[in-house]
This record gives sequence, C-alpha cells and structure tokens, in this order.
Amino acid sequence: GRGQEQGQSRPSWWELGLTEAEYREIVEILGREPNWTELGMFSVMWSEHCSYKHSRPYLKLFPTQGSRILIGPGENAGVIRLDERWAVVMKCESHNHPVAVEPYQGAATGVGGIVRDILAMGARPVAILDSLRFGPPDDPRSRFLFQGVVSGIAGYGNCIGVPTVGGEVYFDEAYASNPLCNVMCVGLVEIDRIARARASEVGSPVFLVGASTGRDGIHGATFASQELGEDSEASRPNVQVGDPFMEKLAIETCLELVERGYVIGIQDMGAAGITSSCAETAARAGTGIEIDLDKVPLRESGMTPYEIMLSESQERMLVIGKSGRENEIAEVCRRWGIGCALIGRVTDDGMLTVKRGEIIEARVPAKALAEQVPVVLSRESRPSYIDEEWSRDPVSLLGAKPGPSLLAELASAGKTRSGKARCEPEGEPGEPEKEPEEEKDLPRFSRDLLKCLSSPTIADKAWVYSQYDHMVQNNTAVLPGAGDAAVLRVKGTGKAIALTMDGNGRYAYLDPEMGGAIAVAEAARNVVSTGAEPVAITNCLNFPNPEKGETMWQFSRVVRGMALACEILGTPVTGGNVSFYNETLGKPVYPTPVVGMLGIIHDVKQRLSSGFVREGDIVALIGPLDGRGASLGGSEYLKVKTGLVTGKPPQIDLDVEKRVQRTCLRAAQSGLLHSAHDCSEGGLAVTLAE
Amino acid sequence: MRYVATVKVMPKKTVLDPQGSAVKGALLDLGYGGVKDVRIGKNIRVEMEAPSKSAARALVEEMARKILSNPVIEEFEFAVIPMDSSGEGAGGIAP
Amino acid sequence: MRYVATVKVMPKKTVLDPQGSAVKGALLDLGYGGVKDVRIGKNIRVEMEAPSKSAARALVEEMARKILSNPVIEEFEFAVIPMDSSGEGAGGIAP
Amino acid sequence: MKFGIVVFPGSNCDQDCYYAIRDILGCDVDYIWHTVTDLRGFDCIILPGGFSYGDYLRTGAIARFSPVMKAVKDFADGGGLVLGICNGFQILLEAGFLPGAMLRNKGLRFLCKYVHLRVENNKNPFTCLFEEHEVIRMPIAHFDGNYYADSRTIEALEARGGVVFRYSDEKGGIAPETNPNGSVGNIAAVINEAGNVLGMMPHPERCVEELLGGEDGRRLFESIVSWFSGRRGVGS
Repeated sequence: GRGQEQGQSRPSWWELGLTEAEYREIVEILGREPNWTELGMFSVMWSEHCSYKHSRPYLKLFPTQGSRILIGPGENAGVIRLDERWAVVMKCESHNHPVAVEPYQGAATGVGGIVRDILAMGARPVAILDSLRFGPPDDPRSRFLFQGVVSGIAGYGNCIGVPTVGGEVYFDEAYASNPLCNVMCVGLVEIDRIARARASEVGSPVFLVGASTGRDGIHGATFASQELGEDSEASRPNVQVGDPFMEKLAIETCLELVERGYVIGIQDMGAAGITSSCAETAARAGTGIEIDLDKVPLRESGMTPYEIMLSESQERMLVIGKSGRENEIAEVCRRWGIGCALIGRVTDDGMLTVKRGEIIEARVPAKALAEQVPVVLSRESRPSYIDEEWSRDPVSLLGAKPGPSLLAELASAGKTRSGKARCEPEGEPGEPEKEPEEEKDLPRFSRDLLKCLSSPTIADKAWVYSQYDHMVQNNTAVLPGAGDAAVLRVKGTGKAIALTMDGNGRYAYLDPEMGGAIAVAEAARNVVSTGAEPVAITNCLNFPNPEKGETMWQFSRVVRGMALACEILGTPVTGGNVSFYNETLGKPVYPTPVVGMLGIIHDVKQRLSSGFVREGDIVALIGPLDGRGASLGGSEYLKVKTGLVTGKPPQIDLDVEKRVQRTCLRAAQSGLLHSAHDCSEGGLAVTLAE
Repeated sequence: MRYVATVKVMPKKTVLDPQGSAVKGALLDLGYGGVKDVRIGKNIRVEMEAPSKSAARALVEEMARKILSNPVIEEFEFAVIPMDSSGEGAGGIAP
Repeated sequence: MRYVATVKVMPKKTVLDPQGSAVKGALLDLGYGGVKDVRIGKNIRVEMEAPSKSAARALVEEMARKILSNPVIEEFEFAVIPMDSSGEGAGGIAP
Repeated sequence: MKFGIVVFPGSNCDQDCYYAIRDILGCDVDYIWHTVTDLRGFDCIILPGGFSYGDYLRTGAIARFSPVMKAVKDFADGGGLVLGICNGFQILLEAGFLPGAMLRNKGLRFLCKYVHLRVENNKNPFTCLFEEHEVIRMPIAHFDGNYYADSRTIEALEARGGVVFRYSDEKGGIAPETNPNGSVGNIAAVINEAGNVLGMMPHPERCVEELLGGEDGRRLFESIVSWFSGRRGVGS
C-alpha cells in the first residue's frame, strides 16, 4: 500500500479520503488501529459513492411502498410485480467521472456494471436506456466525449445482446467539463426465481465467477467521490476496460446457476470489488464471510492484499453457492468457458475475514463496512443566484409580446417544413447546418420554430440510436424515435412494459423543488403517452460537491419535489444512485435529477406511438389551457433565442397533472386514441412538428 | 520528399486487453500450446510529403499523440523512412 | 526458449480500407496537408515457447495464415526474435 | 422437418431464431452447442447472429474453428440446408463456405434499422415463396456488413445468380444511396453454387410478427419448410 512505505507527511486516512472523525470511529469499531488493507476497505465502503453518507438522510423522504413493489431500495435492484408470474427488475447507475477521463470505456463499463446489478436479482436483462449530457456539440472536446460515449454504449450493449431501446441526450455548457452518463437496465424474472444478494446460510461456498483480478480502477469509488481537479489526468487510476464477451458469458452462466437452483445469493462486484460484494451480502444476512486471497485468480503479479480487495476489475460476480453443489457450479462455469474460483465460506461471526493462506490480512465487522458509515449532517445554504434568476422576465428578454399572430404562425409552421435537422456532430457525412436561403423571408416565429427544431437537444436523435441494436430479443414493439417511451412486449403475458429516462437540469437549477417534481411528471407523461400506466421509478441524482451548502440546499429540495410527485402520481421509488462531486475546477454542473420510469400496458395491442396515424383524425391538447403557472423560464426556446438559462420555471400543479395523465390513459385504454405525444422542450410548436 | 511512416499502437501493459486474451484462448484451443501471451494493437501506415525526415518524424509523432493513439489506454512507437521512387517503403508491406 | 513474434496484418492494397480513409480525412481536416495515404491494420504481439527460432517462425507463419489474417482481404508479414532474460523483446513495445 | 440452431459463446440471436421457428412457425427445433459434432436428425442448420467470441480479431474468425463447424461442412456437402444470419454469414465466409469477406461499414458506425431488399433469386429453398424482384422489408443490425470480393469472384457470383438479396429503395431501385454499408453491388445475401448454403446480413427472425414492424422474415422460414416438404414429397 502507499501510505505505509513512503514516510507519509499526511496521515494515512487523509490520503484515502477519510475524515479524522471517521478514522476515530473505525478505531472504536475495531478496538484497535486498522492496518493499511483494513483502512483501504473502510475508505472505499465509506466513500460517498458507496455509502451515500451525505444523501442517506434525505433519501428517506422517498415513498418506497406500493402494491406492486416486491423489493424496494437496499438490494442490487428494485423488483416490481407485472402479473402473478412475472416481475420487472430495474435500476440506474451513473458513470460520470470515468466517462470524463475515457469516454468509450467509461460508458462501456457503466453498461456492464448496471447489467450485473440486474443479473444479481436472478433476472435476464431485457433493455438498456441511457441519459447523456454534454457540452454543445460544436465544441471539439464535447463532440469527442459524445461520440466516445455513444460508441461505448453501443459497443458493449450490442455485444451482450441486450437491446438499448431509449433514453435522452442533452447539450448545455454546464456539462462541458463534466459530462453525465446515467445508464438504466431493466430485467425480467419469474417471481419464484428472484435471487437475493444474501449470504444467508452459514458454511455456504463463496465463489468468484468471471474475469481475473487486476489493478483496474483501484480507488474507482473514492475517485468518484472527489472533484475532478487540474491534475485529474495524472491522478487517473488505472482506467477500467470492459470485456462484453466475458459479460455475455457471465449473464448466461449466472442465469443457468439460478435456474438450476445451485445459488443462494449473487452480487455484482461493482465499486470496491471483492470488499463491497462480501461485506454487503454478509451484512444483509447478519452473517460473516471468510476468504483466502491465494484462491483469487490474479491477472497481474505481486498484487498486495490492499490492491486485491479494492480492485474494480470488470465482469466479476460473487456467487454464494448451496453447500454440496460446488462441483455442479464449477461445471456450469467450465461449460460456458468462464472463470470460477472457490475463494471462501460463509461464517456466523459477522466478520469479513481476509486471509492469505494462514495469515490474517484483514478482519472487519461486515455491518460496520456496509451499513455503519457515520452519516454526514450537511449544512444547507440558499444560493444567491435564485433571486437574481427569478427577477428576470423571459418574455421581455425575448422582446416579443405573444398574441393571436403567434398562435396562427405556429399552427401554419407545421406545414412549411418538418425541420428534420439531424443532431449530428460536425465532420459527420450529414448536411451542413447552415440556414438555407429561403428561410430568411419566413415569418419570425416560423424561423424560431425551425431554430428550436435544429437545436441539438431537440433535433432528431437517429444518429445516436441507430448505433444501438434496439431490436435483439424480439420484444421491442415501439422502436426508438417512434414513441415517447420505449415499449417492450412481455412474451406469453399479452402485456407490455413502457420505459423512459427523463431529467431536466435547467429547471432543477432555477427551482430545485419544482425541477424535481417536473422530472417525475415528465417521465410519467412520456409513459402515459404510450398508453401505459406509470407504476414505479428508479433515479440518478447528479449533483456538484456535497461539502458546499448550496449543493445540499438544492439536493434537499429536488428530493422533496420528487418525493411529492412520486406520492401523488403513485410511482414509488425502488432504488437508484446518487452521484456527487460533478464539478471541475470549481465549475459545477446543473443539479440534474434523472428519472427512470416503468409503466405497464395491460394489453399490448393498446400501445401508442407518437406520430399522427391517419388524415382526418382529431388533434386534441389536454391540460391546463388558462396559462396558470406557465412560464418560458429555463425553456429551450429562451436558450435558443437568447442563450440564457434564467427566469422562474413553470410551476407544476401535481393534482392537475395527475388528472391530465389519467384522462390520456383512460382514452388510450378505451381505444379512442391513435397516438399521443407529450409537450416538452420547445413546447406545443415542436410537439406538433414532431 | 515522400516518406512512409509506420506507427505501432499497442494497449498499455497495465490495461486489460480482452481481444488479446480471446485470441490467446483460440490459439491454445487450436493446439498452439507454446503461446504464453497475445496482445493486439494497430499498425498504421501513413504516406506523406514532408520537407525533411526530421520534419516528417515530428509530424508523425504529433499525429500519433493527438489522433492515432489514445494516451489513456494506449502507447505507441513509430518509424519513418523515405519512400524510394518505386513507391516501395520498407517497414510497410508493399504499398 | 521464449520468443516474441510481431505479426503485421494489413489490408490488401486492392481492398477498400474504410478506417484508413476516415483517418486520412480526419488528419487532413486537422491541417496535416502532407498526408497522402493512410492504411490501418493489426499489430499482433505473440509471446511463445518454442524449441528453436526456426520452429517459432514456422509456428507463427502457420498461425498468421490460418487464423490471424484473412487471405481474401489481408496480407501479413512477421518477425520473430528471442526474448532475452529481462523479458524485453524488440519489435514489441515494453512487454 | 427439424431445425438446429448452433450456439457459439457470444451468440445473441439464437433465442430469437428459436422463438421465430418454434413459437411462430410451430416447427421442431433444437439448440446445438458449438462442441457438438453429430448433426444427424437435423434438416436445416442455422448459424445465428450475435458476437461469437466477442467478434474479437475479426467477426467469425474464431467461431469458424469450433468443433461443430466440421460437422456443418459435412452436413452442407451432403446437401443439408445451412442458413447463416449476420454473424452466422460472417462465420460462413471465414470458413470458406461462401466467397468473399466482410469489411467495416463504410460509415464506420454500427447500423440498426429497417431496410428494403430486392429479391434477386427466388429459385432456391430459402426464397422460393418470394416473387422475382419483389421488394421486402427486413431489419439489419451490424458493424461489419460491407461485403467484398475481388472483381473476378463478383463476376462469377453474379453470372451464376449467386446474389439472393440486394439493398434497394421501396420501389426496388438499386443505387449507392440505398446501400447502408458500402457492400459491393449492394449485395445483402449470397448463396453457394449447390444452392443449399445461404448467408445473409438482414435478420429474418426479427420480422416474423407485425407487432415488431414486419412479417417478410416469416416467409423466408416458410420457404425452407415448403421447399423441404415439396422435395420430400417429390423424393428428389
């Protein structure tokens, strides 16, 4: 380890990102000083990334109960009942920091990690969605990150045969030096086959299944818990490289092990690798685990216990097998050609004991590592920018008094040109984005509409999703681009599930509580627009440095807004992820809540897409038409026209929102609708044009 | 003057090379028991005009660092030789 | 004896090389006007045990012909050198 | 009639083919693990799409050496029907069942979308229920679908009617704009001289139900069944 050998000037715990108070807590738990390996294990398990020590008190606000909720937050993924036989498993994860360093591998390993969380519940992964945020595409660095992330998700997702069916891409200067890459995975499992990540039976064999262990991503967890500084390039831990082929073998192997009933529990080796998987499975069951590092297959020579316990090598699963089934487990792994090593046993002493042969390298209470991080009581301070932004009036900034002429023009705009500008980074073989000559003489608002339609955030995303295999597994009933949410039929049930990922950093920046509520409402509107009933959400909360009062002020209000919307719209939270420290050189991203929502369509034949189907059909707009709470604050239109993100965002009335969604859902379920499309960025004009 | 540069881009030793290990497995399965390690990278042949060999070397180094390799996970080495009239260039396979 | 083989697999001259032309375009866009042609292939480093250098060469040739290259669209050349005790092998970047 | 679907490590569309044949067509079908060497009892072998061995080195470069491929060679030489879809087609090319090779798509990006295909040859077991020059719709999903062979091989292939599908527009027009990946002559599917081994890049198993966007793929599997029952009836 580093601290011990060099005569460190700073105390070892500081170097590993722990505070003095946390170090004293560790000494108290152990009744002695921790050795270097033990300290490393605590530093990773008590990092913000793994322990949620800043966000944990706030996340209690989320509603997590519901008639369909089989498993809520706390396990590897949430589980929601579809019908009497099948359940849907879902979760989302953020991989923002790795993507900023190496976009392709950062995104690819993000997909690999979230897929293994679904696998850990015994479910077959059936869909991937991604929510991406970059700086404007005309900035070369942002374009490099954008192309790298999309090809990384495609390269990994396509290879493992899980369709990438939906998501969103946003462009804003706020994300230029801090891209966001949130990935969601959804799986299906028969209810009686659900696996739990618990080391529940003492004496059970503990296997490491999958790739061998190297020095990849050591301190990946703590790296994610630190602000990216000037020298983030130099302080880069070994970048993690994904092996989708190994992941595919891991998927088929684990599903067969569950199918054959050889397994008590499975856990992905995500952040903090062996340490987190052993500690969490033991802590959940109140048992202990003893492992022998000599049994861990290593890819590099001379690795220290510290490095083996903290390695974040990809495509590895911890499998708690049934006693007596050791040979069968090894045989299944051999047939699929994947590594399988018996590294230890479940014990009843509640301790995570790490040995090398007979030498004890570390001995730490599992619950202390997994659950007893001292929670941080954050201070909150209201940012000064709020009042400044709210004082500005977007309409006057736009210098235009909307009147009848506006509505007339907007209505006619739909006929002049569909504005199929493509969201393609320059240098791609697509049309150049110049404003054609004949647009000069168009009426003003028509020109504005065309500007909105060609803004990268709104423009057609075929360039992105045509790189994803979104059809494999033969379930995709509404293809990307055709509906407001992806719709997958569930074979043998006559039902379908609707999936979406939605977030809006600008609203959450300008009014955190309203932004949080709108993120949930927006996702629910997209789900309802496909004829599905919203049932549950998972989420990624992307925020700047939690040690700053403004961040936690924003965080507490976003969570409160989301919790209220989940309550009213009946979509409980089944788990998710918090990513802090999204801030480079002091420049923070917008507080960005991203909501992944599941909806259920009881009869797949009633699914809706978003395009007009037949001439002569009636076009209706449902919702509050009296303009109450409406505002152009933080709108894409305002940004496209003035480059500003300011003003008080629209104030949502959740009860009205619920009635609007119920109306649309009932109309769809009674076969009155051919299609439905939600008004979002660019408002009614863009919605009609699309 | 016309030059031929050969840039060899390989994955860094500390970084996992999934492709290399898959090919190693295949070679072992095919009976080549002696194979101990396989690593796969790119071999890039660049034909270019440059005022001098040193100018060509400087340009190739810059291209390799900026575009042809990803310094985060790859390392490179290169050679530059003048291209004789027949268009032949050692180092690169028949042009 | 331990040997290090470096197998260079390049697309045949007559075959379109989509990657090569794309990289050429990118280099020109970035101002490297002197670039005339770019071709991209694989650089495969194989570490192997073999009784002799000639035995190693024969094995590498067979591997290259049978699996490491596709004769329809690719051609290859290779070099084999003994791996000295330090594990260093010329031709491959630091092992 | 019995179908066999070969499963290589890394195959993804094996389950989709199984579903299309058993659940939609109602035919007898079984998986074949890539180490199996006895194909007795099967009438049509399918090499499915996916990323066998992660597509490392070259697509299909490692899978072609799986033990099952020797058995597939003998099966094909004996007149058995072999259908290679996407990665399966790439494996057939690497193994020399069919002429040519696949290069990376001209746009250097993975492509997943529906395309139009024109039926160039309907005198074989795989397309006998299609009309000559009929235009159909099927999805593609690949990174290396840019078919290549030297001009001599292409001339021979075209002369013997070895091209079964070409990428076209909805009216059957063949032009560079209707070619998604740059393959020579817009070629999307190729059959061997004996007419019993077909390699195709589009995925018929992904369009066997209107629910998923199209049914033209179903007719390809139905062609195989009808050809097989016709042949057995005639005893040829």
